[in-house]
Amino acid sequence: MTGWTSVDELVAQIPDGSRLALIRDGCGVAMTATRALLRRGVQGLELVNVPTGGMQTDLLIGAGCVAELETSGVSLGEYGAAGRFADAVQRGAITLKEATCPAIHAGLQATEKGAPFLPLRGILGSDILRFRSDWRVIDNPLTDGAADPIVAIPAIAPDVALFHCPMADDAGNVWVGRERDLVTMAHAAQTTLVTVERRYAGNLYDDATLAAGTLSSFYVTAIAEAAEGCKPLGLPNHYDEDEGHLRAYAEASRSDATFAAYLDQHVMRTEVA
Amino acid sequence: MTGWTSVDELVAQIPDGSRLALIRDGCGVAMTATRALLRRGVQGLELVNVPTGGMQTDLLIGAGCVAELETSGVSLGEYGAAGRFADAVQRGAITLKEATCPAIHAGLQATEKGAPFLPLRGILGSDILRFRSDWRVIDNPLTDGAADPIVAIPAIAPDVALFHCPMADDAGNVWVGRERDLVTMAHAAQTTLVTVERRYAGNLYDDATLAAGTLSSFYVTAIAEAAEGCKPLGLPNHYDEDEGHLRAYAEASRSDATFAAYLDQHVMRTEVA
Amino acid sequence: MTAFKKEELLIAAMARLLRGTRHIAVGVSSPIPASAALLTRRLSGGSTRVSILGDPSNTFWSDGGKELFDCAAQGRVDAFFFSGAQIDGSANINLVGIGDYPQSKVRFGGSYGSAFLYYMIPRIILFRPDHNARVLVPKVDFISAAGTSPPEVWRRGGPHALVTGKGVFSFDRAVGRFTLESVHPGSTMEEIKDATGFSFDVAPDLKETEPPDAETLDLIRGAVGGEIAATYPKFARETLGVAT
Amino acid sequence: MTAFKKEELLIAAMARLLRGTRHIAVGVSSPIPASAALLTRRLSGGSTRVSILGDPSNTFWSDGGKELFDCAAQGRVDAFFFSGAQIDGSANINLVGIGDYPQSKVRFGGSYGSAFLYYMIPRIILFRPDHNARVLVPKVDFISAAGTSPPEVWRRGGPHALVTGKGVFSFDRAVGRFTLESVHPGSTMEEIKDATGFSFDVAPDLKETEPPDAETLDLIRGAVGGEIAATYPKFARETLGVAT
Repeated sequence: MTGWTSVDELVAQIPDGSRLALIRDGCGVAMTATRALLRRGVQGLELVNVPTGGMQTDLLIGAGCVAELETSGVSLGEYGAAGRFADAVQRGAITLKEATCPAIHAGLQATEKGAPFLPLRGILGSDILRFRSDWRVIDNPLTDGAADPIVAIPAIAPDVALFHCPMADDAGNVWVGRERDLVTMAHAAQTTLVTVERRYAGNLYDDATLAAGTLSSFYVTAIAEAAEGCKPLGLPNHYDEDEGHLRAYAEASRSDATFAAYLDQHVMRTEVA
Repeated sequence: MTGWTSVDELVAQIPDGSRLALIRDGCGVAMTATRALLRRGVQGLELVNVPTGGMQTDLLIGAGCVAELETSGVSLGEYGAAGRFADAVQRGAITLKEATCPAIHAGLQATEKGAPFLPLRGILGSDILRFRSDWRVIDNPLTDGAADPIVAIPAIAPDVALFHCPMADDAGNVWVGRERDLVTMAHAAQTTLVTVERRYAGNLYDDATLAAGTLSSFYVTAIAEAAEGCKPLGLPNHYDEDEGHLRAYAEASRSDATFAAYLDQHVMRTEVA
Repeated sequence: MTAFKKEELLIAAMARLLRGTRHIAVGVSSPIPASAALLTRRLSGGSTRVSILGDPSNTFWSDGGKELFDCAAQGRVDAFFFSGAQIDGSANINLVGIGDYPQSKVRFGGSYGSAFLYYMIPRIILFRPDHNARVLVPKVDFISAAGTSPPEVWRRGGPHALVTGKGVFSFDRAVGRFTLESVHPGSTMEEIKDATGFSFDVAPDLKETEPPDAETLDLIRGAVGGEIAATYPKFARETLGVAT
Repeated sequence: MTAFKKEELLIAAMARLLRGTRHIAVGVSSPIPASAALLTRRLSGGSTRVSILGDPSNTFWSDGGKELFDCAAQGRVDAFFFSGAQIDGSANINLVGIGDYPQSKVRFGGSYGSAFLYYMIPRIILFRPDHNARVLVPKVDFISAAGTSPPEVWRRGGPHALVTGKGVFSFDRAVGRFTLESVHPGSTMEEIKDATGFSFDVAPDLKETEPPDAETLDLIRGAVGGEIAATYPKFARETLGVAT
């Protein structure tokens, strides 16, 4: 833990070309930090969606920040298709590593456990496998010769994990609550950057109830305060998503021109509270 | 969840011959339930220590209830050796599946994930591997031919998991707090039996802070109230272990005769508050 | 017979397919499947558990997003719903794109968990309200998840039925083919044949899809509507007539 | 020079071996290693993190018992301590039993996490206060964890040093042998040779183990003693003279 910092300083710790792990919608998407990252003009990111993406991924792709994307799916949910994602894939503008949700979880858990891969059932017969030359089909070694093919999912090792949580304490411990995927991401990533709604006065480990939902500062590189840091997405128990904004974004994401206008108006102008 | 019941009814759901997963000391060892199980005269248990054992395992072995034990180690900690365990091993009275801690975690996580095995680094060169004919050395399939041996740990599938927690609610949700190994055990086991210090009034999921440390009733077969249910072992944030009792047990465990006297005095007579 | 909406017919038809399940999980953006699951729970007297992704009052997950997949892998999820941009006669589903991969002519979100859950959950119900030959194709352009597997592939789950806006099909995993079991009121078998891009069998006792009876309609519009309103207020209000 | 106890010498000697580590983990029933780790943290100005299993005020684990092993596997634990019922000249350790396995003449607890951590943690310090030929043997009866591995075995960690009641050895993983680096005050090299069942090399600049200076003793008896008292009150009181 290097300490508490500003959102701009936080995203300065995401080098161009980083393999960047991002959590799915509704579990702590760091949107304020993402806008700061876009303003910085980050380049060549290799995104890992954990395990799916939404507006955040679509924004980064639309702004030309993404070289590669590993995902199980990108959409704007009930607001429709992620237009910049679909456009970039169709134009071949990004390298797409098509996956399925539990494979991304397994890949991160492999890194968490120091294993080169985890075996995963299912998948066989899916075209996903045909296009994932890094995935291997092996024979279950425990069957003593009977055929039992299973897919070996290679470890996914992000350089950086970025997410948003309700609170963190002065020592840098972060309260993730039920969102245990954030723990896996932090364990698997070299650098973990977190924005939070607020500072917690005291040490989260001093309260046995809070400790149960706490990620230790040991795994956290830096933290910045960002009230309403998921908006226009929501943060459970804190605020709902901004439906009007998301509907407008879905519209904007349909073409380069409307996306550029959105980016200029809602991202590139300095964040105002 | 079949519901709240008595400790005796709870342990009635552990059939003779069950593969029974037990948590390590200090994390919620269900000692009151274990005494009830001993009084019932359970036979032929296949214990899985998660990942180590102490007095609970030694008691069950000493009383002749155990046919097989998978463990990474059994001891009474600072009170010394687990006498009945050592004696049973030396006499060949139990089948011992010698393991190492992360292998037991990996085996349970394999079952949790529906995988037939998980690969685990280390171990190669240890005699543990020589005596575990069920473990296999495979070549890492991702190296494209370069030798990289790694051990495949088979899934461990307990019939029953038994542990003790601070509280559970009427619906059967259990607050495990930081003891996430209990979650893995419950996910991996067919039947999960829990004793708790007390009933929580309300639903644990209605409080976002408590929800973060909650195991759903979905994974829980039955619950019984057992105040001080870990004693003479301790439960963090609730009570310390009873040092005098544990010292006396360590003495008693040194021989069949002294153990028999302990068993009669402290276990076989009906539990009195 | 009480008048009913198409959505109510579909909810009742799917609930019949879910009978006897202990645990039904429902993905996001699925008001009709979620309503069918909640109706099943009502009809079971509460013994069927329902998990609706995205609805905190109907989920018990506390181990992250991986828990659904682990739970299914443990054999603890009995039923789930998939849609498909394309579905073919072998029950392969395509959630990825139309045309040659990767630079598809039309690109959808992605396969999500289908490539795992299809193999793990015993009763997968394929649901696609718009029944036409663009959706129900001879062969999908991209197999997100395969309908059947060769015998050496470990598989607990798979396609159980296909429910569309025109009828209900069962799926025989051994044969690898759909069988039309019932035709919704207002549709005909000829119409279904014309609108289906793959060949299928027809049940010898082909029936009309049983309309929801008055009691079921009361449940759908009452208790189920009230519950579904938490996640899908617009659907509950506009389709089920719930005052929200 | 201030008078010091043997335990204080061992604490100071082990702290020298831990210099520069970012994260030291200590197992249960290890008051001297835990004290050495806490002394290292003090001397680092707090930049070294110490995790003491079983001491809630010095642990950050919130992912269950598996977290220590995962953490080590991630390369986030730099140093750890092992004992051994037997230790041989190749740094193999035996925590299982004396005699033929499984019905050993003497049975110990088991290998615990050693068969994994020995391969994962760069600086494993073997610690055995009683230095004699029954413990330090030519070949262990059961290899709980191997001191060295063939080149094709992935391995980040391994034996770094052996600290006994008589001296300090380094271990060369390439050669697979111990080298006696220093002899504790009051012992001699001859005495060590007689009490060691395996052959070892002797450092050309063999020294006397450096005694703790006054400042270090103050730290051990003061700040470190106060911290260790939380887990080992008896040790803090009786050995370090802490008023508890």
